[in-house]
Amino acid sequence: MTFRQAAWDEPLIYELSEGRRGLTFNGMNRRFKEILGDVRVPEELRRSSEPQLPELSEVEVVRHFTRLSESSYGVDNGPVPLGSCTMKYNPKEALRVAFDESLQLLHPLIPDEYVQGLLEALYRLQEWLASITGMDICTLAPAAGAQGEFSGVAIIHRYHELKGQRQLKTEIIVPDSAHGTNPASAAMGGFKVVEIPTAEDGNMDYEAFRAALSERTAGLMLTNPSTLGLFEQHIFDIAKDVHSVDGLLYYDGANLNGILGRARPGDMGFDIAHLNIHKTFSSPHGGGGPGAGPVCVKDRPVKDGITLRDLLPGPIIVYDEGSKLYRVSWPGSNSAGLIRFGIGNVPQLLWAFVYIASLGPQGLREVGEVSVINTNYFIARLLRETKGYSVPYGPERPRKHEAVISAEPLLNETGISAEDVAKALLDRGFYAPTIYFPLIVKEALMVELTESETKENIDRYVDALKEIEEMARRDPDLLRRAPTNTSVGRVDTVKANHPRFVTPTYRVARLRQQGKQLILR
Amino acid sequence: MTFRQAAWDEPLIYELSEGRRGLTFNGMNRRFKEILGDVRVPEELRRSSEPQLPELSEVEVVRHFTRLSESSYGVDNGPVPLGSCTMKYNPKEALRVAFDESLQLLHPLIPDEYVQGLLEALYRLQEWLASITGMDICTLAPAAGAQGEFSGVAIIHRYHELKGQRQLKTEIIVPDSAHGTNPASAAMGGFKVVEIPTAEDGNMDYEAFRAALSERTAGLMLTNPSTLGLFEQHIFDIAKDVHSVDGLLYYDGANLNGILGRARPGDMGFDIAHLNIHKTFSSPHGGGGPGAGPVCVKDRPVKDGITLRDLLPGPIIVYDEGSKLYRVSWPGSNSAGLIRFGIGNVPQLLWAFVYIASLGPQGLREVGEVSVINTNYFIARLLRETKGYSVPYGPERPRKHEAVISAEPLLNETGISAEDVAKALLDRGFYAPTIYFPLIVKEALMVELTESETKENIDRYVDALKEIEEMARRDPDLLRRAPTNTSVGRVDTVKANHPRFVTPTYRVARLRQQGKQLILR
Amino acid sequence: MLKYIGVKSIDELYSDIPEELLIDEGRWASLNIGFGRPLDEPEVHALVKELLSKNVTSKVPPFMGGGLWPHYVPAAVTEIVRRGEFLTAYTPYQAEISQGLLQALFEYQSMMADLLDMDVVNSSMYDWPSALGEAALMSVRIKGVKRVLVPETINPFHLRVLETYTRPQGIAVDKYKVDLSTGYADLEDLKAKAGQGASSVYLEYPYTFTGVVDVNARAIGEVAHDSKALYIVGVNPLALGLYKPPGELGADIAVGEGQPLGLGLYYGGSTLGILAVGWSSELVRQMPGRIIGLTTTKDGASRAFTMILQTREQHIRRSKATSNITTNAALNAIAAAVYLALLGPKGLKELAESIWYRSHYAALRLREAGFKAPALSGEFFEDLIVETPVSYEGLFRRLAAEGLYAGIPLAKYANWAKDSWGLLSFSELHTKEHIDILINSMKEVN
Amino acid sequence: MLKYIGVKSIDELYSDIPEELLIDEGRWASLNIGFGRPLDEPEVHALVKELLSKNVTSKVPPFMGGGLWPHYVPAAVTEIVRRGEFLTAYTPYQAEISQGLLQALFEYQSMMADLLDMDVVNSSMYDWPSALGEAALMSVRIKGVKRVLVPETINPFHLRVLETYTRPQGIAVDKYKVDLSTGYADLEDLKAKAGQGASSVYLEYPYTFTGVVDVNARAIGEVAHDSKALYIVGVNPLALGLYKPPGELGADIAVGEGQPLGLGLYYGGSTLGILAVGWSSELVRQMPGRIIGLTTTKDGASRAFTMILQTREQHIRRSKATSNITTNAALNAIAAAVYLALLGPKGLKELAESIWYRSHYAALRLREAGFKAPALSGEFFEDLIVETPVSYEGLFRRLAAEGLYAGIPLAKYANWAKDSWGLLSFSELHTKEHIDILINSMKEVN
Ligand SMILES: Cc1ncc(COP(=O)(O)O)c(C=O)c1O
Ligand SMILES: Cc1ncc(COP(=O)(O)O)c(C=O)c1O
Repeated sequence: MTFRQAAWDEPLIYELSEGRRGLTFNGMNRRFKEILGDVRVPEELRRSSEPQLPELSEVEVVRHFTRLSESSYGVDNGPVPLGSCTMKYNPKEALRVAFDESLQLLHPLIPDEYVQGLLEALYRLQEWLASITGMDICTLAPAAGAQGEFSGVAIIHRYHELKGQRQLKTEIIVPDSAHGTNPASAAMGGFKVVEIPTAEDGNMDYEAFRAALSERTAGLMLTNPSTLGLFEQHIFDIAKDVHSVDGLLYYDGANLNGILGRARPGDMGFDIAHLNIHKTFSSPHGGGGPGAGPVCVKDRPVKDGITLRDLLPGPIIVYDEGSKLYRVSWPGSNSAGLIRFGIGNVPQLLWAFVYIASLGPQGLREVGEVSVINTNYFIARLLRETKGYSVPYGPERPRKHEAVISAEPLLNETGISAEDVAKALLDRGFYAPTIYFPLIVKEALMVELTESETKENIDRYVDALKEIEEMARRDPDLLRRAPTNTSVGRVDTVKANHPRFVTPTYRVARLRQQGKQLILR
Repeated sequence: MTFRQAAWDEPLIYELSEGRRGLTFNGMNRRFKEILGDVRVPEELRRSSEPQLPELSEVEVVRHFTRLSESSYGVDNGPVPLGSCTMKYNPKEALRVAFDESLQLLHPLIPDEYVQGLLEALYRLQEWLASITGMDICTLAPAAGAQGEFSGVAIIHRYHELKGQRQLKTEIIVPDSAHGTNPASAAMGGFKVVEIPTAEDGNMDYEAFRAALSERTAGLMLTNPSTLGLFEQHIFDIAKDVHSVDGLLYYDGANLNGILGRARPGDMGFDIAHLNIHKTFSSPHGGGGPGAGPVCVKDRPVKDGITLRDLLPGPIIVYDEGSKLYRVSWPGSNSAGLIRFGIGNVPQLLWAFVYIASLGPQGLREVGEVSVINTNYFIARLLRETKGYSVPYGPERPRKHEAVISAEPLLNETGISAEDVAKALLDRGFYAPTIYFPLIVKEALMVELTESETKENIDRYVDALKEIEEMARRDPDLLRRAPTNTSVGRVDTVKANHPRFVTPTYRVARLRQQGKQLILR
Repeated sequence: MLKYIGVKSIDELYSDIPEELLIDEGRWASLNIGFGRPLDEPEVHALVKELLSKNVTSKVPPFMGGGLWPHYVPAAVTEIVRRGEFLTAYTPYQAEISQGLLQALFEYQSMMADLLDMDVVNSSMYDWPSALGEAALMSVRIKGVKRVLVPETINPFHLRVLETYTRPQGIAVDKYKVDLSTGYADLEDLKAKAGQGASSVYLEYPYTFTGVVDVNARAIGEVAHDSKALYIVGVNPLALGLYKPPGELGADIAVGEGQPLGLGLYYGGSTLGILAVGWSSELVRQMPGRIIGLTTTKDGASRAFTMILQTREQHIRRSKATSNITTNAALNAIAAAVYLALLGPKGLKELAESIWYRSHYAALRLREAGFKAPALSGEFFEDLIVETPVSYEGLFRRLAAEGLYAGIPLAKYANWAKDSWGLLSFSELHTKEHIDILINSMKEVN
Repeated sequence: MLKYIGVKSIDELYSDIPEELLIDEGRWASLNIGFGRPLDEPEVHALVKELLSKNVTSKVPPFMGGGLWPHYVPAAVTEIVRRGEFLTAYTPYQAEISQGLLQALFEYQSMMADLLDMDVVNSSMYDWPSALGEAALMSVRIKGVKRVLVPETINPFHLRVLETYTRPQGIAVDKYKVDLSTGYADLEDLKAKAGQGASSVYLEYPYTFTGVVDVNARAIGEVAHDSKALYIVGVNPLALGLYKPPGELGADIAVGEGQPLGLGLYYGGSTLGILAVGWSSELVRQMPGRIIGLTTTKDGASRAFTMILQTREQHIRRSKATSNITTNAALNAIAAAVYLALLGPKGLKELAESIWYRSHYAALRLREAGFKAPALSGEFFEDLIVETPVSYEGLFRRLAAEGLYAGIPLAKYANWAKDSWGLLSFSELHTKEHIDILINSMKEVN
């Protein structure tokens, strides 16, 4: 497929500003003005000058953002096989429901009896997610995976606090293949992070793990399948071990797509798990959010009749048989706290509701299966037909939803790096894989095709990788000049981060123009 | 502005077909199948083979049309200054209302009392349009301007029929500057078309008109302002003359934008007028429709108590004081007939309702004014700063909403034609003007900026025309290779229409491939 | 800008308009236009929401069809046609910058051709009745006989529109008989009438106001052809998931209504006129409407699309054009293209079956409830006539008051229909419960 | 494909999973997941419509605010964020193919900076409370004192979230007093507490649970700075159309809720966390969240955008990162950008006035009706406390039953609030009639 992205050379919206108006509220104020006169604000509180916002008419605003959008690329444009992200198709019917206008004026403190429809949908979703994960109860509150992780870490913290052992429990174990959010979340919870290396077979190095495990271990965070797309085979032993020192097991659900309908974290010994609605359950990534990251727990005892569900830092929805009403139950004093004002990212949650309702259990299982077949088909073709790419860590093991391939052979032979490969893929109308992650794989290209891609697209994708490999041998300089079919060529990130140039807002550029020295040390 | 349109090299949807499904109805049939068994259709009626439609999943369908859309250009992308089309901005709030989901299941034969909200909105619109045009009563039924014209011609026919003079009244007069739909509509009504030339000053040649006028004259169709953007100055005389032979005056409202709030066809002596909702009243053109073309009449007597309103070939909405209900009144036996099943193109009509409600009379008048200022500013700059373009017909007269410029001087000097200029404009991110129309202007470039374009955009547009003129002198061949920034270069229209190649459907291509000789003689 | 133009005030730009015509600001503002002042967007939004909430929409989808039908509108269709690049585009006069739009319309033409089993489809007419009107005019242009034949049970609205299109040119619209016990055309009557000369014979397929699918569909075409008339078949495209397409029936011209293909009802305001012909130079040359064709770029390097055969159209041929149509229903054609692509042949069949199941289930239950259903014994698909012991209009009105839109009281619109006949329509939107509710209520109210 | 992979059945691809873990098809299908079978799109659509219709939405927009407010959602905002190129994109890791997305986010940051009068804005946090939590952690990282000060009348939900964020690290959240007759902060109390050491002093501006705009806003910042603490100001951005922005108040960090900027309420599910700092290397280096920066292409030929300062983030710095956040609220940030661009400075001011007028008109009418309004005498903007002779929760429930959502019964959520206090919120969605209906009903029910 040839491809050329639109390039409008669109000015900054400030540069388009022409003293016009897109939205007015004048007429609406008339009658009030007649009664109250002019607006009166005490001098010491009055804004001294208008904010320097651009001034445009609606047509100019719409054109500006329409043009910008054509220089963006999403799943609606073509394959986005980013590993660790589960960029599956976002069905349009779910979009229609998620942003239903009737929800625009629903305030989160409206009494339960007036939002029964929404609560019923979310209650069902909450229960479905528990069934899917094999956990007992979920809160839908966290706004994303990372906030789910932090909620989980807060639960771990609270667990040990309630048991009077917080002082002792200072460490959280994380494998080195983990996503950056895991250690970062553990650190936000005030824990020391103990990293465990990955063994040659792709599992966490079990011996190293055993050695690291101690009475200081507050918990373990594990992604399973891992970011390598591999199922952690020692999971039962690991669970037993962590529990033996009264640690809790946290499941990072970002990779649930790979085992959907086949295995469940709740059956593996995990105590806490988050899900990424915007990965597994098809809500769109929106260029970086919003998503939703429900957190589920096994309802195991903590102490004195307190169980893990009491620690959830977000509301849960309960069905009250007596009143026949769905009710929001807010976290109590034993909880790890509260993670948001409101029940969760409702549009994204409704999206998941529609997705699960549409697919049913059968469809969800098929999702997992097709994503696994796609990955393994991709690897099989790639390994059979190329020499520049390898699959480190247990190359003989079947992958689940994703695979990490290494472009190291290619780099060694031709000098073409994973980044070059990525840019060359852009030129061919594909979004690039995640690169240089996980950190343990050199020249990593992390590919997750998801169930949404057709065999034809996978074939085209492998063909593109083959063609790039050949070009790397024939004319590597051409590749280094890629991409040329995107809106712009390679972007200067060094300049972007240079202390004297770094420009995070137009205001900063303006101030510099006015002669102000703005240097970032 | 530099500009490069997206080019996805998108296959035909048939070529993407991979045996998949985007929408299923299987689950829904289960329970019925249990009761009724398999579907039974008599052999002689059963479709013998499945239609050869493509088979794709939803994601592939969405991607396909998303990509195609990026190789299309509308007002949301940038200026579309096509003359005779009034490509103004299409406000998004009107879009939201027009396609309100609550209207999706409203059947046109639902009794009036259950659609009072919609009828009230349409009733108001109907009355507003009468006020705006100075006519007495409108039907919203016609689906576009041309159907409005045909409705008008049918009224003219019926008028003379009712008066027993249809045999005599065989001719309709149309100026040569008229849009092609006018003579075509007159012909569809069974009339002979008499064309009147345009005088040097841009008015219809009054003497020629007088000479053509006779007792055979059934009516006259006039666009005012004309397609030259000029107001017809003899309008009072013309009206008197046509009425003197018992002809009816038809107003083509496509150019109403130019006199909005300043003058009304009803005050000029017109008996019948259509409006283009998708021009003056901001409903989008949708790549060619749907639009809406309400037809209004002066309620003048025909005979025996019958007045022109009785001749309208579409329903009108009336407010019944007794029942306090809005009611649909269908055309009776004196009418010119009926033009559609239903009340009109409802989404487009609601669009106009929102537009007029938003602007109020003041805003509508401003619309007209700004569009006239924009046109005259454009001409002033163009004539002052270029030599390759002229403004034929009364060049000193102020234009209204549009202007027809001629690239004849440029052609004579450099060999660069109006078409070349148009293609070069595309390369600069503008949609091209209407070219080679009206037919009476050589190398016509018909420009209508509308009130939606900013001064900045007009300046950029003139700059582009200047630059093209300069390039025509410097390097005409470069211009002949334009456009190069659009998805594809110049399209071969000769081949497209070649008897052995002409391919109106994929099926025809398929049949040719199978060896079938399909030649168009 | 005024200064640059060289005028002192905007009034100068209107100086060529006769004084008596000019309306001053005050007078203009006093006219009944909008709400007397500009409204802010939130005001308009609230106003319209309030207004639309006055419509009484039923929880049970209406059982009303008869030529425009309630059907499901897939979300993907809505999202695509809302994209500004399609929605706000003009007719693609500049092919190079409008390839996506042109290709989408070409794909509409192509998919519709395959569905209809016809070779050439235009890129849309306004709606079914106007497409029929144009087809009739076309047949007269080709055959020269100022007479067309239509079935007695033709949709009465379509008939009126057809007459409006033909009458000014003095073309007679005559009816051939339909057997009102089966709903099938009376071939003998047709033969006799066609023998007297006609430019075309028209069949509705299925008949929108009886629901019947005529088993004589092929035979009618043969009669037409035997009489040197063209055969025009008008279709509900959804029926073609199960029933023989116009091409198989021998149609020269096919017309129909694309509204069921994902457009929604909008009180009859969202339509798509289908018009297709077989591969005949005469038919193609005489076709009305815009046609998109496949070609290449001039350099031959890539495939491209453009408008073709424009010499038939008004902007070139003026009074000699094959029609006056220009603005048509292009965006609705794209919607239909997206819809057909989503369904594919399998989905279309399933949907047709979905409809068939519901109408036949309803017939069964109606009979069990003591009604005559279908009142016409012929094959039926989406609509069916039920015969009740009472005047249908009364029954209909009582049910409507309960929030059930129980079809169309036929006698109100069609002179051949009994007072006791109602036309009920069923689609994939109706669940078994909906149908049961309808029939139970009919029983009670009856 | 299985054959190509070289496995006999799909089960082989799961062969590395312990036998005991594997769930068979039958068992899986029997779990409580969805409705037990796949539903066709029309089925799901009907089901959800039915479900949502069970929500009781009032004809009168709710008078409920307190940190999330009902506001008008402009149609243009909705249309832009629905475009697939934005909606279905991932984080723009590949800058070259995501320039439009990057530029839109850069423009969000820029417009927000101008609105706040701050220099650096990240491209979004989840919501106000989590932005506050992160700002507090940030202040502790910079200042090292494990204590932050917040006003007594802080939004109780925000407070709980803040505590959730700070508690695991052993950071104390202490309150400084607020004078409950005026609603203004008690500066003496603040001075005393700040003197004991704190990493930051926080102000809500306006206070979301009293509606008061604190006249001491600048002074509080001075106290903070005198005590070597950072000054964090949390804002309702709409107030900044009239009131001094955080930059003018001397804030080091600004946080806030972007939800009023065209996002709608969605039961509290559509939020946008604002986080901004002044130009200080320390502050910028310690900021959480993603930042888009302006740069050029490598060849210097054209302007370009890319993510910057990524070494702060978890994917590079892991446990040393300034936050764990990655997915944020980017699409909502784009919505806010479109919203701000539509309004511009004039629209923003008009809107703020629109809100001011309504709350002040309501106060007037409430007083006329015999209520104490505002119960706190300080400057107020969008929300205000009304004091009634009865328990507010009872009154609220009675009005809710009539379809009027009359604010928030404060005592239910805030321990400093009287039982008779209700927090009413007014916006451009409320007409004079709406407000009159509310007050009349309050009078009657009272
Ligand atoms: C393995 C893993 N864990 C956690 C996350 C963080 O989730 P979120 O982006 O929803 O905060 C991601 C997201 O990319 C991930 O891939
Ligand atoms: C002057 C004039 N008359 C009539 C028409 C026909 O209107 P419609 O395209 O709505 O059928 C047009 C449209 O371009 C026009 O410009």
